[in-house]
Amino acid sequence: GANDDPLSNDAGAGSSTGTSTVTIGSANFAESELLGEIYAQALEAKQVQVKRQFNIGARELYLKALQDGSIDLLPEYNGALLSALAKGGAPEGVSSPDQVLTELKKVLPAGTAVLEQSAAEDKDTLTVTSETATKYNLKTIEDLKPVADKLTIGAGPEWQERYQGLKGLESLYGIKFKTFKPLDAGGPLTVNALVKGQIDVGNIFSTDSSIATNKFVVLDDPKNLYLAENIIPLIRTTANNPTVSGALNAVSAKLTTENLTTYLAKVQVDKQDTAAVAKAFLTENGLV
Amino acid sequence: MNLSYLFDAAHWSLSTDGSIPQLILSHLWYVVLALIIGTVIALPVGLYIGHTGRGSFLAINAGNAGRSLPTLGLLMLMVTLLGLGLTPVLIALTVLVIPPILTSAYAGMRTLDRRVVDAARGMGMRPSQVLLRVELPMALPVMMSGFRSAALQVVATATVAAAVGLNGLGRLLIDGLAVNDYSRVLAGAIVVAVLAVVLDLILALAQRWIVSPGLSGRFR
Amino acid sequence: MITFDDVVKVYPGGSTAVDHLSLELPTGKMTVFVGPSGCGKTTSLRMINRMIEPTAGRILIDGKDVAGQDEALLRRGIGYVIQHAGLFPHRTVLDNVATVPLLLGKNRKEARAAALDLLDRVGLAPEFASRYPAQLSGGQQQRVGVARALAADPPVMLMDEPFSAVDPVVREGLHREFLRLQKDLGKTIAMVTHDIDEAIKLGDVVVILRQGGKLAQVGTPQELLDHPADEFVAEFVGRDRGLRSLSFDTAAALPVKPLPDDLVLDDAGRPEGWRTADGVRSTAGTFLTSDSLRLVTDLAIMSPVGIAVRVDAEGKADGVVPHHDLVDHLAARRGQK
Amino acid sequence: MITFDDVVKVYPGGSTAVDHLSLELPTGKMTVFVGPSGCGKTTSLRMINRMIEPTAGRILIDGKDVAGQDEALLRRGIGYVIQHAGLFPHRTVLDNVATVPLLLGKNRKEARAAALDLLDRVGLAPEFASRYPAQLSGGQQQRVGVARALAADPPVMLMDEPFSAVDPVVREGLHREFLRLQKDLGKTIAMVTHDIDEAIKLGDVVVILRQGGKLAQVGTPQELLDHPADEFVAEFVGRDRGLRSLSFDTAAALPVKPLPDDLVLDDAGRPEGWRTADGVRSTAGTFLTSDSLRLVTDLAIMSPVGIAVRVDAEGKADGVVPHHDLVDHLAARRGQK
Amino acid sequence: MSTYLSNNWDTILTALRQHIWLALLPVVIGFVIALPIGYLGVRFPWLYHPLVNTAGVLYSIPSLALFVFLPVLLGTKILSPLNIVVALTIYTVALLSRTVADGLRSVDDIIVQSATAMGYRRLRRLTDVELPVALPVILAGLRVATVSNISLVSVGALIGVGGLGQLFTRGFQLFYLEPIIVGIVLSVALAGLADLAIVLLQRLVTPWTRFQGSAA
Ligand SMILES: Nc1ncnc2c1ncn2[C@@H]1O[C@H](COP(=O)(O)OP(=O)(O)OP(=O)(O)O)[C@@H](O)[C@H]1O
Ligand SMILES: Nc1ncnc2c1ncn2[C@@H]1O[C@H](COP(=O)(O)OP(=O)(O)OP(=O)(O)O)[C@@H](O)[C@H]1O
Ligand SMILES: [Mg+2]
Ligand SMILES: [Mg+2]
Repeated sequence: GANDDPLSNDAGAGSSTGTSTVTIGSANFAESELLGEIYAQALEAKQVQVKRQFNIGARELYLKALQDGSIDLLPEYNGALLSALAKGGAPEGVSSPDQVLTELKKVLPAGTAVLEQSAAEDKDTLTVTSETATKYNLKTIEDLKPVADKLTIGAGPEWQERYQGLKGLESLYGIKFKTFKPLDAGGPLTVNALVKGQIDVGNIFSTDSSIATNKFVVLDDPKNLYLAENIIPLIRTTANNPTVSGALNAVSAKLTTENLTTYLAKVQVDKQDTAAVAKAFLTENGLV
Repeated sequence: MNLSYLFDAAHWSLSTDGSIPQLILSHLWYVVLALIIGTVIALPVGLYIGHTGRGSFLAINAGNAGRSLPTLGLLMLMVTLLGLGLTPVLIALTVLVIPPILTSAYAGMRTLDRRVVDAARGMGMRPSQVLLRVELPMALPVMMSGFRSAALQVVATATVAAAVGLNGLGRLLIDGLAVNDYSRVLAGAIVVAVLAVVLDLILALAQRWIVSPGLSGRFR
Repeated sequence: MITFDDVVKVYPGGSTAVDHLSLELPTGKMTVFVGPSGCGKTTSLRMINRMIEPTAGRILIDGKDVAGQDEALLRRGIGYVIQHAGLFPHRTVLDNVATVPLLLGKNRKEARAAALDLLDRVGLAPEFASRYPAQLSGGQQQRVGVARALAADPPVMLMDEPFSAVDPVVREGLHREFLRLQKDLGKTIAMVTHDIDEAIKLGDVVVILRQGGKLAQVGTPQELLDHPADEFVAEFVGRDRGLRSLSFDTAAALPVKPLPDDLVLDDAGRPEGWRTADGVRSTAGTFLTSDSLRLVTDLAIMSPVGIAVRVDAEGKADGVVPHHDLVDHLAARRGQK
Repeated sequence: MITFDDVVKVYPGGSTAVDHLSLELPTGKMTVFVGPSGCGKTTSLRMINRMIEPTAGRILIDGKDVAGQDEALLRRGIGYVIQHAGLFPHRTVLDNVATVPLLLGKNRKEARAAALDLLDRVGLAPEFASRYPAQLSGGQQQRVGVARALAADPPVMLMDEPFSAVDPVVREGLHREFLRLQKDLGKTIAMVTHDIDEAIKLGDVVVILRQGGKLAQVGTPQELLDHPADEFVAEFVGRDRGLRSLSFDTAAALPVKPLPDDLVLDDAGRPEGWRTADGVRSTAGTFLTSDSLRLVTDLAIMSPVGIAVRVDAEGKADGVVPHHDLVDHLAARRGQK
Repeated sequence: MSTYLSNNWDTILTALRQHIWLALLPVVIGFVIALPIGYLGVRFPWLYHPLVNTAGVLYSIPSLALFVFLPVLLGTKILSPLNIVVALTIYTVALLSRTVADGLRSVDDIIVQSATAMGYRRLRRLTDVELPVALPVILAGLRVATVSNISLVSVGALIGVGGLGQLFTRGFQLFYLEPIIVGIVLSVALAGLADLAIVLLQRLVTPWTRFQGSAA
């Protein structure tokens, strides 16, 4: 499944209009790519032609790619997807996985669908180093309130605008940080900046192995600012068929937060090849 | 084309964090730093090679090799090695400006009329005087054109600083992209291009000022 | 005096540019090096101010070996005019000329005033001072080059084909000016040219080099023309040797006859022409006692009656020389030598 | 025949380069344009092949106005030798020469063979054929330029200072070769030079232009030397006019005396020198009947006894001319004119 | 490093192949477009400065911005490699049209004149004389354009189409040096090879330049 000739790629992307190739995309972070690879291998096991188009970028970019038919399928997070699609962000009071899924289905763009969501969840978190936690006695997001004006927070640039970012923190928790440093969405920049003390609070995903590696402290979210973030395949309806949905639903059924964290650590910490890790996951769960 | 971001007065207040003027200033800061560091490194080397004629093979090929280093890769490598901050960005940008400055300094020295240099020596100028009073002023036009193209490139490329959490006009591109705000991306692209043109204009004026009319043909 | 003492120059690569050259360039005189392309003229010249170091032998200026001296200081005391002038394109004419005085630490104002004076001496009006070299014609550039070399009033001047870049008419003018200047200044000059005519016209001493950097002959122009040492020199000084040698004798000793009746004069006594069967025909020119025998020969040939007319400083005719008398004079002159 | 019919060229900006020029350049002859820098020589030449269009007037080649003709076709029929040769640096010498034949649609093999032949004619060995221009000396490049212009065997040739880039010795050689070539080929040639000596040596007809593009005089070299139309021409053809005019008369009509006793001959009858009080001294050269009177004059002056020696084709002395006899001959020659 | 290489061989090769395509196709297209544009800048001298200035402005548009905007302007799909190709073609044209113009302008006027005087018509003179003589300058520009294109392609990785640039983002996300180093090395090597190829081509098609400056 190699896209050696980039110009033929355009034609390949037209797959959504009838041919049997499914182009799978991913966001530009390791977990998304791993999930994409798992989807890809699961489909290949069912003799579905697959084309990989990983590492596309932020959600805003890859959703566009999905809508214009550049890609057919993506691993998504139900909460984040909902806030991206719903006008004015996710409705208030919606936070459980099922509530989120219900709301999400209402706002999906025409021509796209979600399949069954998995139990595996990868949430946005506010995370601090253990030193910071000790120093300010931090356990939950609420504890940040008295000290936030002394702290710098780092997250993806999109946090400036999102409800599930700075806006929600201010309106729901009444927290306003001293400065915001635009970095990456739970990626290496944020982790690194946190380690080096260039930021005090970072937005890191809950499955990220760096939390364990660096002994970070994840702050609880008692007011449920962050939605459920169950992993869910988002697909163009033209690419969907029983074979495809069957294979993907089987994957979703086996995915849990725990096994995802474990396998992701193989990629992030042990630097194993993504394809190999995906293959191991599928084999061990009897999916291939 | 949606120009609303660019023309929104709120984005132009100097006191707001992340306003366009602030981003321009930080952008210029990176550009100027990179140009200064690059010049300090490349100019003496280029002048030396041009002056002595030794290592000209190196000069020509180092120029092209330097250009072939992908700035993005270098930046990511440096961040991975050194962590966040100004240093990795400056290294990546400096590597970008070195080749044009080096090759033009070399070419400027090589293409100047050797007979004039000969005359200067024959008049009893010492090597340093020959370099500073004769070769350098005569090589200036070529050197300036190299410097200007370095400046153009680094203005455009300094946008990558935003990709690793720094400021500069790249913020408009990266943030705009992240929040799906094309008007902001467009504003970024336009401001960068205008900045480049203005900078080039200033350098062109500077060139007119420091290059002798005897060389430029702009006689008073 | 500049002395070449058994000087050899072998370039890396093995070509011998100057081969055991021993020579003396007299003080206050102009010595011209001439010879075919590649015979080592430029190399010889440039060894004097150490732009090139000899492989063997010594060069002395007034008895002092140049090799022992600080290069830059040595050069500041030797004017150097380079082929195609080599002016600094980024400096005005004035600043070009003032270069060496400034190097020597003169104050700027003085140096410029002196430079302006020099421009005048080489025949450039003050308005040229603020121009750049690119705004001058080739001949004007050459003059600036000469002025620049003269600026520090160096006792010694080196000139490498200083007049080669200009057309013959302008060159003629530069020659005249240069001779006048040298008469005033009396510099010790070493000059290179590949034009034998120029060498003979300008040189007090002419050095002829042959291929391989060997000395072919050295002597006054007259000596070279009259007694070429060998075939090479004879060929090099050219076929017109006889006529050319007449250039060096003035008409002072030439006996004249009184004015004949058929020479028509105006009221002031100036010749108007010869009365012939066809009417009055031009004398085709006149000569002064300070003119050369060559001019007299030319006039005698051109004259409609074969007689050259001599005039005094006011232009009044004061004697005539029939062609036959001239031939007799030449024979007598030959006998004296 | 090339006819200039009241031709005017005013450049944009108002400078008049050619001012009402009417002229005829005879077929099969070489016409040389000469005059001070900027007098419109190049402009005149380039109007012939329409590189420049006249402001007014017509230029005709064999009665046909060039203005009506297709530019490219016209030019292919006119050889053009440009100053500094203007060779194509990216083509070999052979391909440079073959350019116009190929443009005219000749097949490559033929064109190359013809080019090789031409290289031979201008004195370049076949091994030069595969070199690039940068591998040639200045003089060799000039020859290639001439060969290239000749390649299509055009009846008309234009040459703009074709020999100016080379040193005097090489130029001399090129002149000789060119005269020999022209004798064979009999092209109609218009040539530009700023060197009056060259003009006089090479031209069948010489056109002297003055500043402002005005015709000063046109005529054979002899006519110009003997009867300059005005001061400007007289000054331009120079002071040596009398001597120079002797260049055009051969020694054929010069009466000789039998060999005197004091002329020493070798066994083959070739002159060895004059026996004088000091011993045997060189004759300083000999002349043939085909040599010029100028050479004879030169020899008479140089001779230790004032007598020039004539030899035949084998070099055997066959007569002598005392200087006085020569002077009488010149007087007689003057009377005939 | 070797385990990384053996584990990711396919990915690397795929990225490399895409990189070659994305970098070189614009060079070819850009060159073909730049030739007539550069020629116009010489044919009509008043066009030269506008041309040079426009090229300067085009060159100063950040590549990322161009990559993002082209889909909007062209109506191409967001992930279409066409965006990269068009963007790099724009840069190439900006760079080369100036070089072509400079190259043609550098042809000694005497050579052009003598060609004209020999009866060349304009087009044939351009193809037979001016272009070949200008080739050394033009090819020098082509070297620069090729090399900088090869380094620019990787920026496309920020929007998902970047050839070897994908190795950079990959390594960067994992804080993992190997892919970045492999990417840089391959990119530089590719540039070096392309550069060498053009140099060899230049030797082949401009044999005369070897003698210039040596004799006469
Ligand atoms: N730097 C050098 N290295 C090697 N050989 C040289 C060098 N400079 C000159 N030569 C050789 O030395 C010889 C003499 O050179 P020089 O420049 O003195 O000649 P020239 O008499 O001034 O000739 P021209 O009249 O052509 O200027 C020549 O054969 C030349 O090729
Ligand atoms: N393209 C032009 N535009 C304006 N004036 C020109 C142009 N070409 C030549 N002239 C002017 O026309 C006059 C004649 O020029 P031309 O080139 O014919 O002179 P020339 O006799 O060949 O001089 P030279 O001996 O210096 O080559 C000069 O005064 C020159 O300045
Ligand atoms: Mg020399
Ligand atoms: Mg001319």
